[in-house]
Amino acid sequence: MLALSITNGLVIGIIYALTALGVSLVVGIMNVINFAHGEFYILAGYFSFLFAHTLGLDPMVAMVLSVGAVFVFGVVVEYTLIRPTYGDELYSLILTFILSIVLQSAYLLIFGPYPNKPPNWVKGATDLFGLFMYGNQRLAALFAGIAVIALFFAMLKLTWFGRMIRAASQDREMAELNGINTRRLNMLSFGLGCALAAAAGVILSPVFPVTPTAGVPVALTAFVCVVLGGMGSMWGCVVGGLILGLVENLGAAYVSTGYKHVFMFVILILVLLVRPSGLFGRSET
Amino acid sequence: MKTKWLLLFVGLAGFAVLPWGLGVYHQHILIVSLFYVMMAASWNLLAGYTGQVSFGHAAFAGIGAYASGILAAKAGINPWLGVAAGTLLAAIFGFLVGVLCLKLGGIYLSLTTLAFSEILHIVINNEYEITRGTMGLQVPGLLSEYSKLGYFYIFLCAALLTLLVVHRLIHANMGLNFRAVQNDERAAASLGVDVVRVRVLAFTVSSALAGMAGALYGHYLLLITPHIPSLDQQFLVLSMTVIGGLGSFVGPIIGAFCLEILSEYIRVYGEYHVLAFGVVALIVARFAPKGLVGISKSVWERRRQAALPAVPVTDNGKGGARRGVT
Amino acid sequence: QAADTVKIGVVGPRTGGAAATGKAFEEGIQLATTYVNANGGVLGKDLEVVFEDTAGAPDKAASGFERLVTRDGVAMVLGESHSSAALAEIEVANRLKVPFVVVEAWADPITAKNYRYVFRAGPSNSGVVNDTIAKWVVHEGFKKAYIVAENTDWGLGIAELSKAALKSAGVPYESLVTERKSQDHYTELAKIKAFDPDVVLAFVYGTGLHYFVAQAGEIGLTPKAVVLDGAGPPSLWPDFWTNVGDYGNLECFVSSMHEKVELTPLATAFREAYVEAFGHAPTDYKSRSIYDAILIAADAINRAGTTDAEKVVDALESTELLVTRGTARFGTEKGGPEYHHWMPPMLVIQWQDKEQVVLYPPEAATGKLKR
Amino acid sequence: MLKISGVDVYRGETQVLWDIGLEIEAGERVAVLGSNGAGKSSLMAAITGILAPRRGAIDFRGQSLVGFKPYQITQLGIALVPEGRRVYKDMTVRENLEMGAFPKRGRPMLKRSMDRVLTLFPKLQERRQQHAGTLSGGEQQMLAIGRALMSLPDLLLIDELSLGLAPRVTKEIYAALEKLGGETTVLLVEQNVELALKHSERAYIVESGRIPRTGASGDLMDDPDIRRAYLGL
Amino acid sequence: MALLEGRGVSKRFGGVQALEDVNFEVEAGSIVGLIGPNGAGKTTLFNIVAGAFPPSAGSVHFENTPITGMSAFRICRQGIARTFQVTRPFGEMTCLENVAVAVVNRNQGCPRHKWENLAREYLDAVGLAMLADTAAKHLNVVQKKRLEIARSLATEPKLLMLDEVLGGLNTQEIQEAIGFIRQLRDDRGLTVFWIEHVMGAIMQATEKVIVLDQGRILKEGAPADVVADARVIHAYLGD
Ligand SMILES: Nc1ncnc2c1ncn2[C@@H]1O[C@H](COP(=O)(O)OP(=O)(O)OP(=O)(O)O)[C@@H](O)[C@H]1O
Ligand SMILES: Nc1ncnc2c1ncn2[C@@H]1O[C@H](COP(=O)(O)OP(=O)(O)OP(=O)(O)O)[C@@H](O)[C@H]1O
Ligand SMILES: [Mg+2]
Ligand SMILES: [Mg+2]
Repeated sequence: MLALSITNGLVIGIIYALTALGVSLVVGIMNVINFAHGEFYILAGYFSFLFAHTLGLDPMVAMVLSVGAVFVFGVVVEYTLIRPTYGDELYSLILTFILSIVLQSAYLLIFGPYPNKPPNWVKGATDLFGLFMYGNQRLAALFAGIAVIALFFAMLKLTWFGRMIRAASQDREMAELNGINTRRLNMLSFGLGCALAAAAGVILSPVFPVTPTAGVPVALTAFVCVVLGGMGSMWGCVVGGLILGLVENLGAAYVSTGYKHVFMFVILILVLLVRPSGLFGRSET
Repeated sequence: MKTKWLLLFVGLAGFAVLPWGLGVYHQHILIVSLFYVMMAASWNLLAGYTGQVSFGHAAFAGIGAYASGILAAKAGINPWLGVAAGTLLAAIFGFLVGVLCLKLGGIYLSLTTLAFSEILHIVINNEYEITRGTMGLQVPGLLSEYSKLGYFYIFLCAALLTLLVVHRLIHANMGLNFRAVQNDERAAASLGVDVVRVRVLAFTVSSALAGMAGALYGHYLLLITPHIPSLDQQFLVLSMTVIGGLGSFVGPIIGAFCLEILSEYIRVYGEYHVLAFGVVALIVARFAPKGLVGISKSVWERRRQAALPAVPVTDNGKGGARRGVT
Repeated sequence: QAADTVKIGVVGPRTGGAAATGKAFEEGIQLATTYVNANGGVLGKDLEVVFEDTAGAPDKAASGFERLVTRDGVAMVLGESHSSAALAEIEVANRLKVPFVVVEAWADPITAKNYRYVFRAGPSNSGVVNDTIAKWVVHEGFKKAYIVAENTDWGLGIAELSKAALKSAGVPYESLVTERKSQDHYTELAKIKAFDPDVVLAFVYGTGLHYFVAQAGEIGLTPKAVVLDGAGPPSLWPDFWTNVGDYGNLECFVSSMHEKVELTPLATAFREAYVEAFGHAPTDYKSRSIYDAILIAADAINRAGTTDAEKVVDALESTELLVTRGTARFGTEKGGPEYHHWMPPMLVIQWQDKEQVVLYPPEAATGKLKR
Repeated sequence: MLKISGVDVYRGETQVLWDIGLEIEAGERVAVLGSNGAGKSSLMAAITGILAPRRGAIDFRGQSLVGFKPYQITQLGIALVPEGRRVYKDMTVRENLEMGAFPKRGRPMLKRSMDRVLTLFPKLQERRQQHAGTLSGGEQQMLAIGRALMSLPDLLLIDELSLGLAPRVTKEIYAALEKLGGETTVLLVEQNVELALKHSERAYIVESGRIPRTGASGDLMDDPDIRRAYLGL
Repeated sequence: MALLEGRGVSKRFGGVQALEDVNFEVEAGSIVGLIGPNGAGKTTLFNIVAGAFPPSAGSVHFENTPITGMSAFRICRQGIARTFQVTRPFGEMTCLENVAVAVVNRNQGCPRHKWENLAREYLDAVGLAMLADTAAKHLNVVQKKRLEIARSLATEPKLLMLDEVLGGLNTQEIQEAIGFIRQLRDDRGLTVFWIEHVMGAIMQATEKVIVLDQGRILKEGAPADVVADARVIHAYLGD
């Protein structure tokens, strides 16, 4: 049981991290907390469901398309809603909070209350180390998650776009002086943030089918990861994600299944008490 | 000045006799509206006047409701005492949460309050023996026998009390401190403003008011459920304040009545009504961040601007900045 | 007033987590009104049903119920599928003195409170557990049982009843509570597997059940052990199979409806009308439950000859009506949950290669338990 | 090369520059002097498009810059070494320099200009892989200048070159600038009037947002008023 | 006897050693100048005295009682007021309200009409009376600096710390300002601790000048001696 809890903790943790990265990215560059992050995750789930089932596309194609679609949607949202809020983090928080409710009720109207589940990529389960059976789809999700995260970090480190993002997140005005169109960059990185949520969505929706309101806990966990890891610290939120995954599962295994989801909040509050800037956050004066 | 007070008084009197002419159904709407007035006004005290967006306001209402309800239902305490206790407990929790994260400010407060309300939810669901979980806790009423009119006047008084407290706070010297802190903490501190105290105070008071509102509401519905401290409620309160006018005294009042009545009328469209709500809130928040009040103000302003010539603000003859005609 | 229709109210969730039920209700309402009005209507007038969404939230339910009475002036109210909402509504019904026939809310207190105006034409937790589930467990001779309950009033309540029943039946068991919102049950399932039961009584409503069944399959708890869906409908929802895949095979569930087993001719009529109207076989049996309730209500008002609450209640108490699920007859001895309660027969059904096979009660059985 | 006339600049609602006029010929080295808050940085901000002038004209090689965004102006060949260095603290020295070469005009030449800068400031050569945040003030200033040079600018603006630098370091950097020779035109903002006049051909004096005086650096150096107002002698 | 005294004050920001073992004294009733090149640590020193952040090492004493690491508002209530180099007005509030914040925190629970009058007096003193009801964000830089002085006076301090209040004034305005500050000292018995780059003013107004350079005290003494000092000329004035 311990082995399974830990394995499962890591798998869930990676997914948490993947979702949180999007939030962290947007906070870092635009100092905007996207409250509707979870709804973008859900949207991707719905898209890949639609593309795969309704349009009958190949699951992989459907997933790529969905991420693309959500990216575009994110860009539009940034352009119409977020742009006027720059510099006023609470204003953007309020706007995105309302947006999340709007999206939820829109989903309910369009897709109904039932969960929608895109097709599995793989069937069945594998016996891990002769200790326990583990769902193949989950293992697949784990690898996909790691892949996307690795890709993201590589992009940050190696490409011009990555450097642009890092530069802008440290000093917008200077970046502008170095010839970066920060408005466009904002738009793109907000889109990218949503795309990361979408990636998490398409990867996970075969395991956890999406429902209109399922985005709330997703976003919540992402926020906790970000605060835990330190606002804007990419590595921080990966570590944060893994910690949450483990804490949750071990807690459920050995303390209480009913209070499973309280553990992460407890951790959060403890961290805020001892190290407000988060595990990897730089505390600014 | 005189006329203003007169108008206020007449308006109040008119409102106070209004329910006599209405059926129970419309009385119900009025009572619920008054509940939201309390919620929105107290949330506005926080978000509008000290710039702290709390997502836990509904949760504090929940604390008040459950504390009072449990005392009444399980320990047979008189509901009125229960309400007092609920208010107090909400204040205490508000104080604790405040102290925990107000030093962090901004986003951290929002997220921590969000976490807080989630925890509360899970606890309510799990401590089913005490809270009756989603089934809801049956609680006694405030009146010996049920009367909508009675409740209307209770809520009216409570709402007036809430508004009075808020008004005192923002117009007394403390109001200056609130706005100073919202404008620039460091400068405020350098002028002798105890920033943390000011914030914690605002947070505690507003939580207490929410607690009172929640407790009364529970004893009106005779049933306390996790819906009182839910994010949906939080959303309602937030949109009411935003649509009415964040940071203005009358804004939340207007917002609360408009949206509650509106929601009663579009309820027939079932699922659509939350959506409609959200869209309205979104549009207002995006295009008129100061809400209905802001809109009317700016219209009024423009009239005045047109009337008298803009006065140039002179500065020791250097022909410096002109007052920005915004 | 000279209204040309007789109004009846129906309360149920049309939004929120269990909006599916509301949909089923609306289907049932449509069929029932057609049927009633085709057979002479009510008091010579047409029957009109007003639906009020409760979103499964007790406070919404209470005010919605009140709205039906104060705004729409309905003669009586039927429906509800959330015990929490129903418990709020019966208080209002009692206060406003309006006859209220609960349909799919199972909590015992609803009728155990012995309110004069409150009836139940549908299962109750104790009914389902004692008459059906517990008996079935014994009947199949299971050695060890595990009880999983979602942390809601219904889940925790019915779990308690099951523990009591299993104890008295001498079947060893363990139990755990699961977070209702949680989609991931691996850790819980690991605990269960460690106990190695041969039957799992899952009191998890909605898609929570789908996740549970699917993941139970993944970690290899099933098919060694059998999972019983203690609620029923989720196993019949259209997306059951997309969500659980092959792991749905051999899953058991309680239900009051079966595509083959039809206890009365009216049931057949209902199915035909349903297929006629919606182009596919009935999915959620709750459409048929509300159908029955409306027939019962119409019959009561007609026998009372008026919409006056007192007379209607008396009429309801003397109900003796053949509906789709058998003959409706309300208990009248005060004291327990049987008061004003008609418990329609429930079946235990198992999915065998996507075929519904009735396992229990023996007289209705169409096959044997597969494992 | 650069021609500014009748420019008014505001920061938010407050005006910080009044009716500024200024001209620079290619290859020139011009200083801007003035007390704190006089408006020097604001002038830089106006040229680089960070602050859009509300009135007046700014022409660069006969092309008007009004309405251009900073990133566009950089593409045209104006680079700013901002007040307080503003290096990217969490990026390595190399990455900082690469960012400097981001504008299209710089990118193709990246390798070449990288070598040029590293030979100009040997200190940076040693610190290539170090995070800029850990550099000393002087090294950061060098990095900032190097980063600006990476975009191969025709006009280099330097704000507060000696800000918080030890005199010795200041000397090194000025020496390096001399090495640049005539190929880059330089507009230099200095707190240290002495230095500024020494290292420039002409100078403008900014006083509470206006330009009351301008002239050849030599003359200004000898001007009694200037000596009193700025050197306190 | 020294009103304000710092012993071995040091401050590090990450890599930057902003202040290193600074010892200084500000005598009651005197005007003391603090000069030095940009980044020398002047403002940092002010921030530490005013309690914006604690020093990394060392201690600060006011009227012989330690105030090291006290929170800003307490220090203010002890009688130390400061202005900010880059002005920080409460933009959304009127000038009157800006000053009123200081007034009501000095005289707790003082009624509206009373603090309004007090606030007006202070605005009048700095010549902003006619802008009393203008939102502070509409002021220009010079006016903002005056508003800051009015605000800090309204806290009724014993020690007034000015950070480059002359920035942006022309020569004649500078003379007025110097007169004004002198008066504060003579009439109200204020002690003034004053950061300024305008040497002329420092020369005229102060009895003592402290020169900071790269976080250390380079020289301390009468203005005349200081500007004559070779190192000062080299590090700050330029040779
Ligand atoms: N970000 C800002 N917002 C508002 N006003 C500012 C800002 N930065 C500077 N100012 C004000 O604008 C005026 C001009 O500032 P600027 O920085 O251009 O002067 P400067 O000559 O560069 O001063 P320094 O020598 O300190 O760099 C100053 O009085 C300053 O107070
Ligand atoms: N909050 C801070 N975080 C990091 N470094 C800081 C901070 N404040 C000041 N510094 C650094 O400390 C040193 C001293 O800064 P300070 O503002 O005290 O200089 P100053 O003497 O006031 O200069 P100026 O004459 O320009 O005002 C500078 O190198 C500055 O970069
Ligand atoms: Mg400058
Ligand atoms: Mg300074």
